[in-house]
Amino acid sequence: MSFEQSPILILAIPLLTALAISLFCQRHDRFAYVLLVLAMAGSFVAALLTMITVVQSGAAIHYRLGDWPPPFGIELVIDHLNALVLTMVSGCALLTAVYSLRSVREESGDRIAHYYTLFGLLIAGLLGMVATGDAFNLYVLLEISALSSYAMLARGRGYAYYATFKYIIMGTIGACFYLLGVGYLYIKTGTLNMADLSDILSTAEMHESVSIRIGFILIIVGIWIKMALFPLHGWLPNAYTRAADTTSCLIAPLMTKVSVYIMIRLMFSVFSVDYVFRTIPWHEAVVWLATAAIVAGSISALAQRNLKKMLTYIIVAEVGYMVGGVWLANRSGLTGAVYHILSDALMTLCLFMAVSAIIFKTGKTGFDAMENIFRKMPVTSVVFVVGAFAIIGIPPTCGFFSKWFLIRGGIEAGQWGFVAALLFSSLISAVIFFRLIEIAYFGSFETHGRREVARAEAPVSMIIPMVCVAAALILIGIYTNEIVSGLIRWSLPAGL
Amino acid sequence: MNWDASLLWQFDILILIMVIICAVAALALKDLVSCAVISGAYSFLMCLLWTEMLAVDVAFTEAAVGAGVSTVLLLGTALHIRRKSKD
Amino acid sequence: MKRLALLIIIVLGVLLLRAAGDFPDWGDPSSPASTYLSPYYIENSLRDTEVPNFVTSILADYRGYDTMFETVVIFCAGITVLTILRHTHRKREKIILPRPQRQGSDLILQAAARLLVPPMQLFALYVVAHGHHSPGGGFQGGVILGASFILLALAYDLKTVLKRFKEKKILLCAGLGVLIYAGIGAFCLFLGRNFLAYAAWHKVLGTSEIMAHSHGMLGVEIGVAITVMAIMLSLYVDLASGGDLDEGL
Amino acid sequence: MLIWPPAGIWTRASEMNELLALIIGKSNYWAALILLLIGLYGMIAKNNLLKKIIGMSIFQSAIILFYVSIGDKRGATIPILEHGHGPEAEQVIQAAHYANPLPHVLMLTAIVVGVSTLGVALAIIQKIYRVHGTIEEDEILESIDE
Repeated sequence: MSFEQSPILILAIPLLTALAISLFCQRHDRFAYVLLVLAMAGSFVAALLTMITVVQSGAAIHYRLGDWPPPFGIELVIDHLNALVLTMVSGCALLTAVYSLRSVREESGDRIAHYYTLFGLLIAGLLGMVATGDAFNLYVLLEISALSSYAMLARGRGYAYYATFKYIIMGTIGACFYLLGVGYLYIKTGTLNMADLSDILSTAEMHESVSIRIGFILIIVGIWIKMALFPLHGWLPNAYTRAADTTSCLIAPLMTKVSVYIMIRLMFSVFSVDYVFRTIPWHEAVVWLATAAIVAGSISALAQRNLKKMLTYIIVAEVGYMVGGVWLANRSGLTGAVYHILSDALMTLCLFMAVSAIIFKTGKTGFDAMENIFRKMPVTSVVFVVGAFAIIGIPPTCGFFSKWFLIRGGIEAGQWGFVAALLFSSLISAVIFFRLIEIAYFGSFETHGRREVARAEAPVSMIIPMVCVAAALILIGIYTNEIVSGLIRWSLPAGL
Repeated sequence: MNWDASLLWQFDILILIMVIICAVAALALKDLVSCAVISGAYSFLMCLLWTEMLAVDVAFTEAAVGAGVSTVLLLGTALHIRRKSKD
Repeated sequence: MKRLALLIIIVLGVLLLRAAGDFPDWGDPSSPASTYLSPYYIENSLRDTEVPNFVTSILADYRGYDTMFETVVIFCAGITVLTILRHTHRKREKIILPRPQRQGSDLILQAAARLLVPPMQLFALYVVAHGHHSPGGGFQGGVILGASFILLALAYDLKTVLKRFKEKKILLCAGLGVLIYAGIGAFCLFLGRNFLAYAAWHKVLGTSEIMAHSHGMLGVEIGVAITVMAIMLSLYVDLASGGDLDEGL
Repeated sequence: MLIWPPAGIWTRASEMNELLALIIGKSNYWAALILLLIGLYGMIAKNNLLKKIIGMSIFQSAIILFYVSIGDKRGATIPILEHGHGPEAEQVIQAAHYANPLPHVLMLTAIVVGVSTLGVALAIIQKIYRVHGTIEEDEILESIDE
């Protein structure tokens, strides 16, 4: 098959495989697993091919669905920014799919095929959201990924149902705000295609229009709810903490990052730099909001005694990083934000995988699960340390570089509060993780005397993806220059 | 174009008012089964409104989905749980 | 919570009121929405696809990609409800759902249902098949088809329906419908055209490209109808029995 | 038909009573706005989870009403071509004769999404009732604290 069709294959492969699993694999769990991993691998390869094509040609790919010319039909548009996020999403999905072999059985009992179906649909939804060039299509795909994530989160421990219910309410409010905002754009412009919208919205008349402005606010607020930006983050920590292991490894790194991508896409591909930063002069207020998110997320993380809950609050803080970076309104800030989408997805994936493996093996969810982990699970703990270093921002890992870009952007924009919050949050992460590493290495006070601990390493199906992610964190850090100059630089909007 | 010739706007406003009354009632009543039934009536009035606004396909779908299946699903749940609501 | 809600609503209300003053009047034929994109569909639908119902042609062809995912949404909801309710974690559950009271079987209801169900199903098939020319199509037909089974389950009981339409078959139908849709789209790739470009089917069907669009849409609508029927029934069956599939309402 | 308003008020509206024209001319948008706010209030403020879900479906249908109102066109008919086949099929099609079909298509999708969300939410409510023994939010929170 030629490369021309690779954009659609990225999401058609997971979709068709998910359907095939639901039809044919009800009694063959192993087969379902193999099929899912193959599909994710296929999707990842298609995404890589698309990215290579985009980088080589230097122009965006426009794929017309049903051969209808836009704006009448729907098109997929893949440019440098998309290609990067698509590769990231499908790569994370592939690793999580490999990882799921052992833990999924305990989570979903006899309904593994359904679990994998939802897995495939979730990934198809996320990839579709990233690839689409149509504002309404985005809503439909948003709902697919939301619905499948409800199902996966509801299978969690404890009071997962109530947490999921809150997520449904918040998620629906967010999606409906988005839909309403798109309606406001449609009533004034008559089109839904993003490129077409951007053409029409660039006129001075539209810049002055009140309803377009309120449509913009609705869309952005809707997406903020979806990405759990402080103070709209209430649903996230409980839902993600109570989720089962594979589910949280899949959803926690991807959902918020894809929402951030969508925010960037809508801000710069539907509206324009001029509109967002000059016609509506609120970006400083949003940076302060992001600063508040970082501080609040970090402090809440410090207060937690549950490993996963601590990580979810770190996600809340990281969302603040990215939103702040985007709204700094300069090139370094946006570069940092886009780079952070990539690096943060990998670091949260790394940490969630490591923590889930530890919980899987020890059966504990609190900090006491970390006791003597260095002896019990040496590989997992090394992976955990790499992930922790990335979150703190220690040089060879990619976390350092994203923070560096963001801080440079903050200094250029004169947003000292944001810079201070970034440094503060790094400090807090350092406190949290060094304490955890200390517990992991030395054990807690009570167990200091006992030295002999049996090795109980996580299964191979978990080790392999974990090591891959940890390696990716370091490799991406080393090749930062290439990624920024080859991909991210081209994805920055003109006029910034 | 003449307003009252093309759209039955008086009829329209009447339905709009009834829709709003139904919406308030569906949220205000204490008996959950009544709430479910009223939300069915709400959907049906919406469907009338949409037919009148030339959206026949949407109205058809709403009549089947909103007034039909959704109401049955709501009823099915309401009958399975405590019927009285505190607010 | 109430105060917060009121605050949110007042803020949102003021914002939306501001915006609504800026809209073109309701029903204005010269509004952007009526003049920019929609005339193309109205004027070219018959020429491009041989389908006089514009809603069908946009739904299944121009924006067929949306509709495919819409079917996936329905499918996803069915699987979601199934995994949530049928998933056995009984040790966590304190309460056994109270059974709704059944006062025996009602002869009038059952006789009426017997009379109503066949015409309903026939009508549903008509709605699916005639969606190109009249209001209706896969969704509406599918929902009516599903509703006919729901009516049967309401008049008799859940077991009567599940005996005729086993849960496994329901799931099979649900997946099959989406697979028909996605398959019709994906097969266009093998015929050398873009995804969902029904025109590619003319080689297989032996018709003109325009008629291939029309036939492609019909195939797609059938797929949608099968999925929607199965999922509507499955939603009812799971929700009405609390996931136990024993009694129902 | 009705006594009020007097005939011809709409032609004179722009001069004499702009407010009335604003209210009637956009009555659907106002109604959609009111329903939207009612629904949102129900979703946030109601204590009973089922009420929240009813609020959610009101919220969604308000948005659908808004979109359908965009598609309405004065002096037009339903978006199905008359005489689509047969001898008159070659006529010139005028867009002004038919309502705008695009919002209808979008809203078909939105209705389906709405019922899907409703089904999932109801399933979760049933499970919450089984685990917590209630669907009142305050009682659930109490039982979690214990």
